[in-house]
Amino acid sequence: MSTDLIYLVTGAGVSMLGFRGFVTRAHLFWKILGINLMGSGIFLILIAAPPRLPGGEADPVPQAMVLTGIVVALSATALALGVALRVAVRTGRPYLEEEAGDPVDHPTAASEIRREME
Amino acid sequence: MTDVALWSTAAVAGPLLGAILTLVRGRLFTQLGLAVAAASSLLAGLGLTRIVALEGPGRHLLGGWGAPLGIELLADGLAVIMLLTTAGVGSAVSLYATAYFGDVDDPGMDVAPGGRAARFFTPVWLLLWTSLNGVFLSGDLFNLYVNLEILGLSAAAVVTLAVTAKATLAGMRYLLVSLVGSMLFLLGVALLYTAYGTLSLEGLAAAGPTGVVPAVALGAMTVGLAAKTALFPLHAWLPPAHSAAPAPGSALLSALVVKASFYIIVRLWLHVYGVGLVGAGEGALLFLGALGAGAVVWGSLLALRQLSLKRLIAYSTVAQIGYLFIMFPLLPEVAGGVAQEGEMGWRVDAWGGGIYHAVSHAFAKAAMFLAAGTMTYAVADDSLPSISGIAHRLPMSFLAFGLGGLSLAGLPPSGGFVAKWLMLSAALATDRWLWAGIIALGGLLTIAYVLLVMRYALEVRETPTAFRSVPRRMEWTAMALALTAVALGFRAVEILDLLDVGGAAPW
Amino acid sequence: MIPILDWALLPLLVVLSSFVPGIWIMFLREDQHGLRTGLNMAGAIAKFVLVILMLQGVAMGLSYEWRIEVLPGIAFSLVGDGLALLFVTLSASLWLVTTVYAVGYLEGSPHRTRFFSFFSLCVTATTGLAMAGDLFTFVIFYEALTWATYPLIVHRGSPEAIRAGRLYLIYTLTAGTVLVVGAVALFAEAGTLDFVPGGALDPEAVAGAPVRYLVIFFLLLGGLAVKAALVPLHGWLPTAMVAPAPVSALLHAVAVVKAGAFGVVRLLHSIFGIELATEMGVAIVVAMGAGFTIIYGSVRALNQDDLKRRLAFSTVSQLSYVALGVALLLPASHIGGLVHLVHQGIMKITLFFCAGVLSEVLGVKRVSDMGGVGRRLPLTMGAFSIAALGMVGLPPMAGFISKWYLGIGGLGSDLPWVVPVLLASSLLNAAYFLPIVRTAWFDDRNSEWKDSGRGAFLEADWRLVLPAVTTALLALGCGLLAGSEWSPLGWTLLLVERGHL
Amino acid sequence: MSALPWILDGVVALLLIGLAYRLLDTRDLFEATVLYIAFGLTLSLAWVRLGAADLALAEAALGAGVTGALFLNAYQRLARRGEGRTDEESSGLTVVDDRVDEVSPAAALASYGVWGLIAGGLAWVLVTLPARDPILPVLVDAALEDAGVSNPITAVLLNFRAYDTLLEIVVLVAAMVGVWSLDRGSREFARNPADLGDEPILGALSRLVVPLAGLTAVYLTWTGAYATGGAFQAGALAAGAGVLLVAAGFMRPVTSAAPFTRALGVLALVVFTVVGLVSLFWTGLFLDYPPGAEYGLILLVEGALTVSIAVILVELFVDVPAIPEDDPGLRVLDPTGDPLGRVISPDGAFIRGAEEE
Repeated sequence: MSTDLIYLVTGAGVSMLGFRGFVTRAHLFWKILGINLMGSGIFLILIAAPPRLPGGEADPVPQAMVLTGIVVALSATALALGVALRVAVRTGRPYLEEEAGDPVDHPTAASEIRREME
Repeated sequence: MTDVALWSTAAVAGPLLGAILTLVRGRLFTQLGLAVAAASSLLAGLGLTRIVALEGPGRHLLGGWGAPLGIELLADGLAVIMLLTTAGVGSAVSLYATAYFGDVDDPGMDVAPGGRAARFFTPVWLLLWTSLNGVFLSGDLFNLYVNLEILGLSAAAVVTLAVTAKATLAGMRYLLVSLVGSMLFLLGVALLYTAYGTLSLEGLAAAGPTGVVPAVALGAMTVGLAAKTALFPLHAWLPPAHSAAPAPGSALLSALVVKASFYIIVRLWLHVYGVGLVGAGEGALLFLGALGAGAVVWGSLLALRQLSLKRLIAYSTVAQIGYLFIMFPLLPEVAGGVAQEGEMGWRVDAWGGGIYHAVSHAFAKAAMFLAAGTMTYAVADDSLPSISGIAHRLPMSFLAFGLGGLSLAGLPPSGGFVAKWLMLSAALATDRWLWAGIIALGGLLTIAYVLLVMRYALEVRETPTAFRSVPRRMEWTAMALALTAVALGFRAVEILDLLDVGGAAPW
Repeated sequence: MIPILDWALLPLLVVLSSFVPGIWIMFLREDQHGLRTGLNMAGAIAKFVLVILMLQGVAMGLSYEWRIEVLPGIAFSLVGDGLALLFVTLSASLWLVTTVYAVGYLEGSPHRTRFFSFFSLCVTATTGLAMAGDLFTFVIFYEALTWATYPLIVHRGSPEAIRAGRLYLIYTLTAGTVLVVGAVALFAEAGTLDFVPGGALDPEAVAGAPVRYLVIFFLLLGGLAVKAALVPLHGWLPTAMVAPAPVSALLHAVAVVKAGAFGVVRLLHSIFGIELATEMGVAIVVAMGAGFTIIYGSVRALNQDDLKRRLAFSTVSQLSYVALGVALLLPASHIGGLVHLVHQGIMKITLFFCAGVLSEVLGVKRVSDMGGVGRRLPLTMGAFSIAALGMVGLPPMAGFISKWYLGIGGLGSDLPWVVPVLLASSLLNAAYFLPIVRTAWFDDRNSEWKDSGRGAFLEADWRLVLPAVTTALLALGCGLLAGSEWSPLGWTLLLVERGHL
Repeated sequence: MSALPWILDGVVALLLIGLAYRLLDTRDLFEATVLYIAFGLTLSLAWVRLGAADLALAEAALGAGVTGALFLNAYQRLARRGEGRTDEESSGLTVVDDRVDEVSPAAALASYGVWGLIAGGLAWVLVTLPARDPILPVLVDAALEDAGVSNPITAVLLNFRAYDTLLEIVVLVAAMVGVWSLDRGSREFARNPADLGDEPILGALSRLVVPLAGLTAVYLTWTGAYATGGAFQAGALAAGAGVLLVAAGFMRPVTSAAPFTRALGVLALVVFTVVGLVSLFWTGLFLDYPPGAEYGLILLVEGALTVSIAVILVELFVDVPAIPEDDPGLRVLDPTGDPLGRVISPDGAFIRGAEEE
């Protein structure tokens, strides 16, 4: 029982650490790492939270879910790293460039029209 | 083998087999894969619609186990309508794409940077299609999660098919948001499984989730899904991603992909949780609606400020998504009243209006993006001034854009008009004048930005921009979608009847 | 009896008879003049014939209805009842004439494919709106009319035209939205949108929620008043006269403003019902608004030198006769108002035809430049004079008939200001029309004419002159033969007799 | 009751939290990557402690192993990219995050405080959740004898919730197709083809390890039916062998251009779908294996899964860092706005599309 509790709290901690990392870091690799840690934390919760079987075994259904989840996370990581590398190649830097709020291509379309009409 | 089993399998396995076929490569297999996917999706949609209309909701116990041990596919009115929408829009976009990307057997494809997109659009899109159909039919929380991941990965891959730095960054952002959204969804799934020991949507609905844990779970899932749907203020990823993708991809993302996560929100809020049936949930519904209203106003205002055609349309998607969420506060029968449990039902017109908007927006927005794609294809530029006078050269695309805009703005006769009529009716019948005002205002703003584009398209410039001819198929597929959006305005009764099967009431 | 007469599809066919050519023309090449004109004329003639058939049928006591259910309890319905036919006959016949005129007027100008396509769609929307069997259908065509007209207004593509078009859209689209909100509110409250002669609403229900119905009424009125150009919502109309003359003719006489006025008639007659509207006190508001608009429009028309602008303000003024007549709770004023709907259309289209001829043939656009044009264009100016005198209300012109009935109604009304308003308006009409007639006939030529029409079969291109003459004769006939049962007055009286009003 | 388990769990938990904190806090990408692998290995300890042996194996192989390898691989590419450059924009800084703002300890504390509160709330919600009886495990137990396999996890994965697993393969394939779509089809892996087989240490290692790994993979696939193991762990192991072969130069890097690779990659998808369809036409329900044939079909699917997973993982390992170097041709495209870059127009001419005129 106590084992479960420890890992439950750990899961909550790790997942939120991951989420925080995702939010605060600008470097793409850390963002991806953050998502992975978030996933690992949630997997911990999935296994530690439901009631244990009499023999101390974990519930097989969440186990299967986590197994699936690990493969899914792996796939996502692979694609994300690929795209991140291409970002590094195309923009020169592996960062998610901050767009300040909602960017506007040009001052305003309306003023553009006005200028053209004059 | 029951018909439900056959058709629901076809809906998922058809596009999947199509995707496998297209991986063989070559023009023949690309077209074969698309044909298999489109045919099976259309047939599945129609077959399931027939069953649902005649016999009521259908279910398919995958593996023969049934919930909660196994996974069930569920087909009710809402599901089949989304399936049909996806089949219709998907087929048209597939046809368009075969012309847009050119001949994949062309050796020049290896040289052109766009060759990659031409080769890989079809498999990526068919995997996307698989997951869309999978989401609409799924009756299981974890299965929804897996579908969402396919959806997220393939949708991001659609964006990064475009080679520009902008597109790569936009795709990266989209992928990250999508992944975190899925994680939040998974957190909700974990919490619900912990609390109730089942993953079946129906099982959870039967358990009647109330209390802290389900609330936290719903909160986490909703935030994750809202980020994927690009609900204001989590919308910042959408305009770059949808505008940078190749045009058929933009159409699919705006028309269908955002609807999938919206669909799950609807399922969870209405069918599983039944939020708001008791007075306490109304605040949450109002909150969703307020975000929707914010999206309508903010998205429209920003659309008006864009000088890039596809970005303008993308902002319009942000705005139109807002309408989907305005549905929620209009649902309760009594405005602001704290009703007792069981006394209150959902308003049929709000429900019908919201879903009808999702459907007609899918057709209209796909038509607009395809038409815009045709225009940018012709002039190889995406800025509004560069399409000056295009109306005279591509009249059919221009018309398709206009008709799509007509439906988007909710002007009669169109599907968008019917949707707005229904939502207005729900708002006015319960004296929610503020919501009615926002719905009406959004329509006017929509007209404004649609007209902005049309004005550029009509204007004749002294110096004609370079122009290349456009395959005819790209013109009439957009037109067909636009006409469908308009035609939806003439006969809503059957669709609303179909929506009634399963309805908005909690399971 | 001709079997086709009781065919329920007739209203739909009337709508389609211009819709199909409109769409077809859209896909023609610019140089396919013959086919385009042929399609136009075929559509116009077909519509005219179909309407005549329906007219026959209704006269024989038949009624037409075609509907499909769109939403639960809401149908898309086209009906051919007396009131609808009054309007639809007007638009069908005037469209026929205007088509001839437009073909002549636009000869050699660019973008004719687009023009004639939307020209047909515009009439489609008007006839659909005329035959709308319920508010839902009416709203659909009302909005469609906006879209069909916009390309016509901006047709010339000049900055001025585009500005006018934008103003037009801002006014009408906002109005359309208000109308939709009103219609939805009405449906949410009353549960029906059908047009029923004498009013569709249950007085007790209205009495139960008076404020709510008041709000609904003003939402609907606000939506309609913009197109009907009731002051202060008339701002778009004088600007919109930058459009080509046939468009102005259509706009002022047949389509847009008439749609608004007809909508007000439907609102007062077929939704609320005059008695209920009077009881609620809203009819008086409408009447006062109309009265003010009549005077305001006339005063503004006085000092316009631009001929089309003067005519535009005249429209603002004249159109409110319809609203005024209908808003007064008296049979005579009803008859006057409804008949004026038709008479004003015929007379105003004549005036715009003539203005178009003047600017096209002579390049004359201002009243002060019109000296001596009567001698150069006697047929045209003859037509103009007949219509102008009719507008003033001189017997035995058509305008006299409507003003006569309106006056009788005004005398019987409780409102003391109605008759003075009518009198003042007639004087003002005379004050801004008669100088034009005098200048045209009796002054000497006082401006440069480009004079492009010499050597034509008539004084100018027959396609420009004949339509004007035809409508002028029609206006004259409506007055002279008012006693006939086929005149607009006769038809209106028939409607009253049958209890349709 | 001894205190040992407590201490062990406490250490593992603290290690997990500490590693997670540190790897997300550091600026050095290499350090972060290594810490991530350590985290994965520690996590598999936690899985053992939680009675989930299958997960422990999978975590070590996939979570720590393959994912870690992917990160290392990508890191290497990024670092290599930085080396060659002299312009300040990308001079090796890319593997050191230079975008972390210096924050005062108070601000950092506040940030962690807020996130800690959220985590604490989450933990509190979970800990205070009233206990419930196991529901699904009971059903799993009851249905196990009809499942064809005796390992409950395999039964869930390949029978009760086989549909999920089918879609999971779709996820993997989607990632693979996505990665393929990123590169331009022609690239080199870390080694020059000329150097094939010219790596003595790696060569010796692979001669030793690869056959062993292959055997173990087959065994794991087989044993998954009744004991810890299964296609995913086996596939990961085989993939490791494959990566070694590629790295040692025994195998030409597999590319998306190779039809054979593509075929093996989607093999599992095809087999799984066909099995599902056959059962649909046999029993009337998708993936409802015909009675008696469950074990055989599951084994068939597992075998195909092992092969496909191994191939796809090697693919991802090879393909991810093979994103093309910046191409001057691409630079020109951006201003034109055509997202497909089909209009290469330094002189305003269309390269593609011209023939359609």
